[in-house]
Amino acid sequence: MTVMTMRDALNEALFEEMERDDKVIVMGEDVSGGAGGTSGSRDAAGGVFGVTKGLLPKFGEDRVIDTPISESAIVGLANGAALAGMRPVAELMFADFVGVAFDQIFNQMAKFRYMFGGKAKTPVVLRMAMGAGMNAAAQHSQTIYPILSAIPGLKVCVPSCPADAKGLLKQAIRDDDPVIFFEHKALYARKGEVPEGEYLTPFGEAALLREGRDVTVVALARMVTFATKAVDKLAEEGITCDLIDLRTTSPLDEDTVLESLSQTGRLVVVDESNPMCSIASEIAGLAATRGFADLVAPVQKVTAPHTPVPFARELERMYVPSPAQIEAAIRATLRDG
Amino acid sequence: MTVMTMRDALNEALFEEMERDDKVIVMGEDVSGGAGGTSGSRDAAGGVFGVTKGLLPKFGEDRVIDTPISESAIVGLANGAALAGMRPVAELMFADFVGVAFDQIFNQMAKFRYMFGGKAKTPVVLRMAMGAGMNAAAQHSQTIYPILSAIPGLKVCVPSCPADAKGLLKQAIRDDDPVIFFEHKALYARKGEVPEGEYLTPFGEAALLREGRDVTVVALARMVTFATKAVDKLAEEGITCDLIDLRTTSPLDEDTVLESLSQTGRLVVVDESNPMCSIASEIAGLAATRGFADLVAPVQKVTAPHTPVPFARELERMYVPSPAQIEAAIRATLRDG
Amino acid sequence: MQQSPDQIRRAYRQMRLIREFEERLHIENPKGEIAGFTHLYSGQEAIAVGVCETLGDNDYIISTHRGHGHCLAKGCDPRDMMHEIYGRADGLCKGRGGSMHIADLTKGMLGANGIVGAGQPIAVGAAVACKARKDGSISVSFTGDGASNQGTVFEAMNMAVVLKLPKLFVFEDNGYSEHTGSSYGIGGDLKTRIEGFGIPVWEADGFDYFSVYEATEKAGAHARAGKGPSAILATATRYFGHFEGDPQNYRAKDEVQNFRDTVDALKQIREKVTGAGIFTNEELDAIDAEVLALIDDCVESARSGPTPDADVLMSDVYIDY
Amino acid sequence: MQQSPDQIRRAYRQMRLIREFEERLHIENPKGEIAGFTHLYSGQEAIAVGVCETLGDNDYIISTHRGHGHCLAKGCDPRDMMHEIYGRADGLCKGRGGSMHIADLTKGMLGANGIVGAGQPIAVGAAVACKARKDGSISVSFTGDGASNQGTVFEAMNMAVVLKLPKLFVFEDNGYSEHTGSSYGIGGDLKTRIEGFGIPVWEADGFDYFSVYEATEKAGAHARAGKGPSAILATATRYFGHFEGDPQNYRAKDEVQNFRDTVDALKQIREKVTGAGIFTNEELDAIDAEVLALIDDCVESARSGPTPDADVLMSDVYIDY
Ligand SMILES: Cc1ncc(C[n+]2csc(CCOP(=O)(O)OP(=O)(O)O)c2C)c(N)n1
Ligand SMILES: Cc1ncc(C[n+]2csc(CCOP(=O)(O)OP(=O)(O)O)c2C)c(N)n1
Ligand SMILES: [Mg+2]
Ligand SMILES: [Mg+2]
Repeated sequence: MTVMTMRDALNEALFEEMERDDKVIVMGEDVSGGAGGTSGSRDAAGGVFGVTKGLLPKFGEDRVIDTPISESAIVGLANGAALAGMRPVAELMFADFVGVAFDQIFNQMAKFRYMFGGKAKTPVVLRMAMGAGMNAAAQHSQTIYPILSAIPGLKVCVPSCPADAKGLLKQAIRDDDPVIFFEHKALYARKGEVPEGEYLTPFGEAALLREGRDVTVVALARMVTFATKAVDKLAEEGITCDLIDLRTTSPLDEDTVLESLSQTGRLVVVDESNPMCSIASEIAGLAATRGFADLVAPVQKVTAPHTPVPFARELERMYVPSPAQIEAAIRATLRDG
Repeated sequence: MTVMTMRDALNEALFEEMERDDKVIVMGEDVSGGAGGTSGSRDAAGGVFGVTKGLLPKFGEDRVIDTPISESAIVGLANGAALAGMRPVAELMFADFVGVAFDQIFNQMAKFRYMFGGKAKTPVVLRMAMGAGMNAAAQHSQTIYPILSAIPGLKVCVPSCPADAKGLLKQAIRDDDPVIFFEHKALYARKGEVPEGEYLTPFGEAALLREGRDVTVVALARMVTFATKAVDKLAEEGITCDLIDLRTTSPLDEDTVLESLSQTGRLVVVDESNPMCSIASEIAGLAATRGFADLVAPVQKVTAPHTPVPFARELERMYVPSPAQIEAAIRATLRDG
Repeated sequence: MQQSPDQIRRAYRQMRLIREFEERLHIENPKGEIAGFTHLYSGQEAIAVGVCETLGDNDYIISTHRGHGHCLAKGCDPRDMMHEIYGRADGLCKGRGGSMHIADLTKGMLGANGIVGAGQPIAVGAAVACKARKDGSISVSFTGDGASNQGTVFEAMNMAVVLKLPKLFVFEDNGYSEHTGSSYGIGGDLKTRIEGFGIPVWEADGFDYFSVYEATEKAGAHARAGKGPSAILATATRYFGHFEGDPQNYRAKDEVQNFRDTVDALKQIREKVTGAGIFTNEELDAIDAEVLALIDDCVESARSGPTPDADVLMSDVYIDY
Repeated sequence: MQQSPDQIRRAYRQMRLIREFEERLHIENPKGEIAGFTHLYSGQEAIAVGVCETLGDNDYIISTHRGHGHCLAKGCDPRDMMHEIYGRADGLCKGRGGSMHIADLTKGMLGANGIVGAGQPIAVGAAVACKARKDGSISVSFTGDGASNQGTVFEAMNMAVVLKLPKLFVFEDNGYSEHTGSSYGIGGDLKTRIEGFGIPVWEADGFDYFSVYEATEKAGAHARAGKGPSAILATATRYFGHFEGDPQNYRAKDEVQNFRDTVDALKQIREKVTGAGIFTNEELDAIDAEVLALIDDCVESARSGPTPDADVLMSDVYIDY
């Protein structure tokens, strides 16, 4: 085990996979940076979050492709290269920019295989940074995995720690289906233990981070770190929870959630996205359908409000679900039922 | 009361509102049609589904604007015109084309008012045809109201009958917030009674189409017609259901659903969209949270499968939830609990 | 006409194949057995064939909603296509795609596409693969006059220039974008707009196979030589409505008949090759008869093909989930 | 320099206001009180002011992620802006928008915008309203060199031509798109690309207020006269990083200093107007001092402004829900 940041873990995953397979190529705005600049440096950025740093010097301009600001063409480029046998890892920078490339995600990469009679393969990975925490306001802070998870044909990763970030990204690159890979901006600097050497994190397998008797707490991405705080705090009082990190939202590991629910009978779902048609809705709905027999109290959804992400520090802090809100929701589910 | 098709009801709503308020303008591809053609006709299309037919001869080219195939610019056009005091009704033709204009919906019209401190007004109506039923396959048949309903700042209409289509469209045009207006393709030719003269259908008020004791059935758009069949059939056997037509998914009339649930204790939700993060998920989640105390049996979600919409008649028929599936779900919820 | 008789025979047959495929669909469509939207290519055959006859197996094409002509020209099997259009389980896409989504990856045919302007960036991506393979292959996109106004098409052109890719953009101006004349929607003009991106344009008569072929050879050579993308701009017409069922009340009554009577692509190539003594009318008639019989066969077998079942509905969403 | 002394004084003061606003933010930013991304406009003042000085109250502008200069030039209140940047409840957008989303509809300022290329179609929409009002007003969008490659920008240009709208496109080439030189991402060249859409382009020296003003007057007159859209292409540089905190290791060490020493917009206008005897250095110094005091004031008051509460979080998502 080595301790490293999520940023470095992602960077390592890219290095390893590009080294392993020369069909793996990387593309996006400023994934290297410095093209056409006056300093002569061609690794001036390495992605605006530094995740692709050092790839260009090692793998060259044909495999690390800086692009103009044309997100539809960037994702289209990845889609076409994938259809033609490459394994592109495209970067969309901020997840909010899905807006300008949505057709290539929604109507193209997700559907080729099905529409084309099972003969196409579209092994694209589309990386993007999501989430509040940088006061980047309404157009640079959204967590839109619910929208992407709703689309058949896509797989969706939402890692919460460096080890999963690396294992899931390597799996995503080797996966033959298109994968949307969300990196939470507030987690890039998060440090954690990462196993040495080769490993993959399988899709559709949630992680059970804490075991308990009283409540099932389901969380994802940054909310895992907040839920952990709440769960650990309550453990000091003797209230123990199963804490489940979904890791991927599509496929969604319903079985792990249901199994835990069958032990606890109580469910809290923590989701940084807006409440409507969210992963929180999906998991709450799961409890009302397949989990109903086990449920003894109302499910508690802890989400952002039905508002855009605001700018000011105080506002963003109120917008994002907090450890205190999660703690309150766990207590609430214990009071009822 | 006059009996007319949903297409004509929509057309009438547009006529009345354009006559009432000269700030109302219409725009989109072939909303009139014939520009640059050789026949000289300038009302050659009236929208590909005929909904805007006759508007150009009556209101002229400045108010009925044919556009090139540039959906981002069409929606942007509507957004900017709205910010500058007009009341644009833009047509996106097929709802699937949201893909190419998503940013203008998701990051722009939905967020202006909030981001700009409450000072902007964006009274845009964005009309689009949705749904399976024409064998138009994966890129021309989707029901994407869950994705749009998830976005704070948007209102979303999903009428199931001509009267609501007219009342909701008129309300949408007068509404000062941006409204996404879904017209189900398979309902355009559906006939129904439409009240004479001026009326508006308020947002956020579901319609209770059937009253019953046993089960609450919630449906929207075309699924209302299918659910009605199932409910009426079961009524012959003495199984009676509350049948709720949501009419708008944002705002969502949770109270009507919960009130009915408090009487029946059983819930079936019928949604033509894919299952993940759907309106079906949202309503099932509602039952697990606010409705839990009343729920006596597992909620039944009846949705399309997690697949793109297929082309062949047999496949599309299997894809779309059927009256038989709804009937089976109602029976299932009665068996359990 | 420096092409060999074999080449010309093949081209003539391909054009005839597209023509008969489409004219037959126009006849079959109203009978109600064919579901969904059908957009026919009749009238534009010389473009698809003139372009694709210059291409090899390693080259890619990507098509539009009006895809039959491009598919056939790139070598898709007409029987498999017909089965697909009839929604059969043994169709080229198992009945899941239909007319608007025919693809055959094994032929370098990256799909018809129901979203106007979606194919162009995808084809640019295929050009990235061509460049990486260093085998002189190119990637070709077809774009209608209407589609030429879509932002993605501009982005694709720009991207191909910036990355200096072996990419050929074929623009087909058939006079209409749905119910609107092509002149209405195009700011500036097509050629200048393309050249503004730094892409050289070769113009061609879209009714004349030889004109398209020769322009494509030049434009293709440019792209294959590593000089960056190039473009073809070809003008023709579509003989039928935008989709089957379109009443076409935006067109003058005799417009199509005039084209058929004067510049029709099949008529032109026949007159040219018989005039030059390369083939006799009888030889070409024989090809016509063979093609007609083939189309009869395709329709016959498609009408009674197997219908897809629930397994077809549920599979191939993912390779592994 | 046929402008009146009053006009010139106003323009000089506006440019100085932008410069000091931005230079001060550059100093304040590292102190940690300002949240989020801040993109500074220093170096490009002559463009925003040269354009906006030709505009009236009925005209609209829409800006970019780098919006402070455009906002100030169109008349947004610097104190309200500063409060917004500091995230105050009494900021221009109640602290919800921040630097990247400053808007003032009452001033015809339709917003800075965090999505590159989103503003251009919106500004085209405002031009539809201008045309409907028949008051000779126009709508102006600002577009960076990097943004000029976004599909939406091409669509907006095309749409404005097709609908013959009173729309002015201002392109600002400041040499960089984030960490990439502007030449890298632009296929063909900016001017030819714009002209390809049938839009006439007036070029201007983006460091020279008078050059920008004069070009804009001509381009604006074209658009106001109902002749359809027009464009300005102005070249300048940005003095600071793409965002505050950018180490700028893609730029040569002395690049910015050279610009500051030679063609700086404030230096140029000062030399021109003092050289022509319109104002003395002392008169301009007085303006500078007044502006500096104002900025001091803005920062002072913003630092202690009221913080927004839960009501600000939850309101204005809808007018009525
Ligand atoms: C994004 C998108 N917008 C609109 C449509 C509807 N549509 C289908 S074909 C077409 C016209 C295309 O015109 P053109 O590119 O000239 O091709 P042609 O039909 O003439 O072959 C339109 C508007 C679509 N399918 N996709
Ligand atoms: C759709 C979208 N893509 C990418 C970005 C990230 N981004 C913000 S500014 C910028 C560069 C813009 O360059 P330019 O248009 O030249 O403006 P400048 O920053 O030089 O003022 C990029 C890539 C974004 N905000 N939106
Ligand atoms: Mg056309
Ligand atoms: Mg720039």
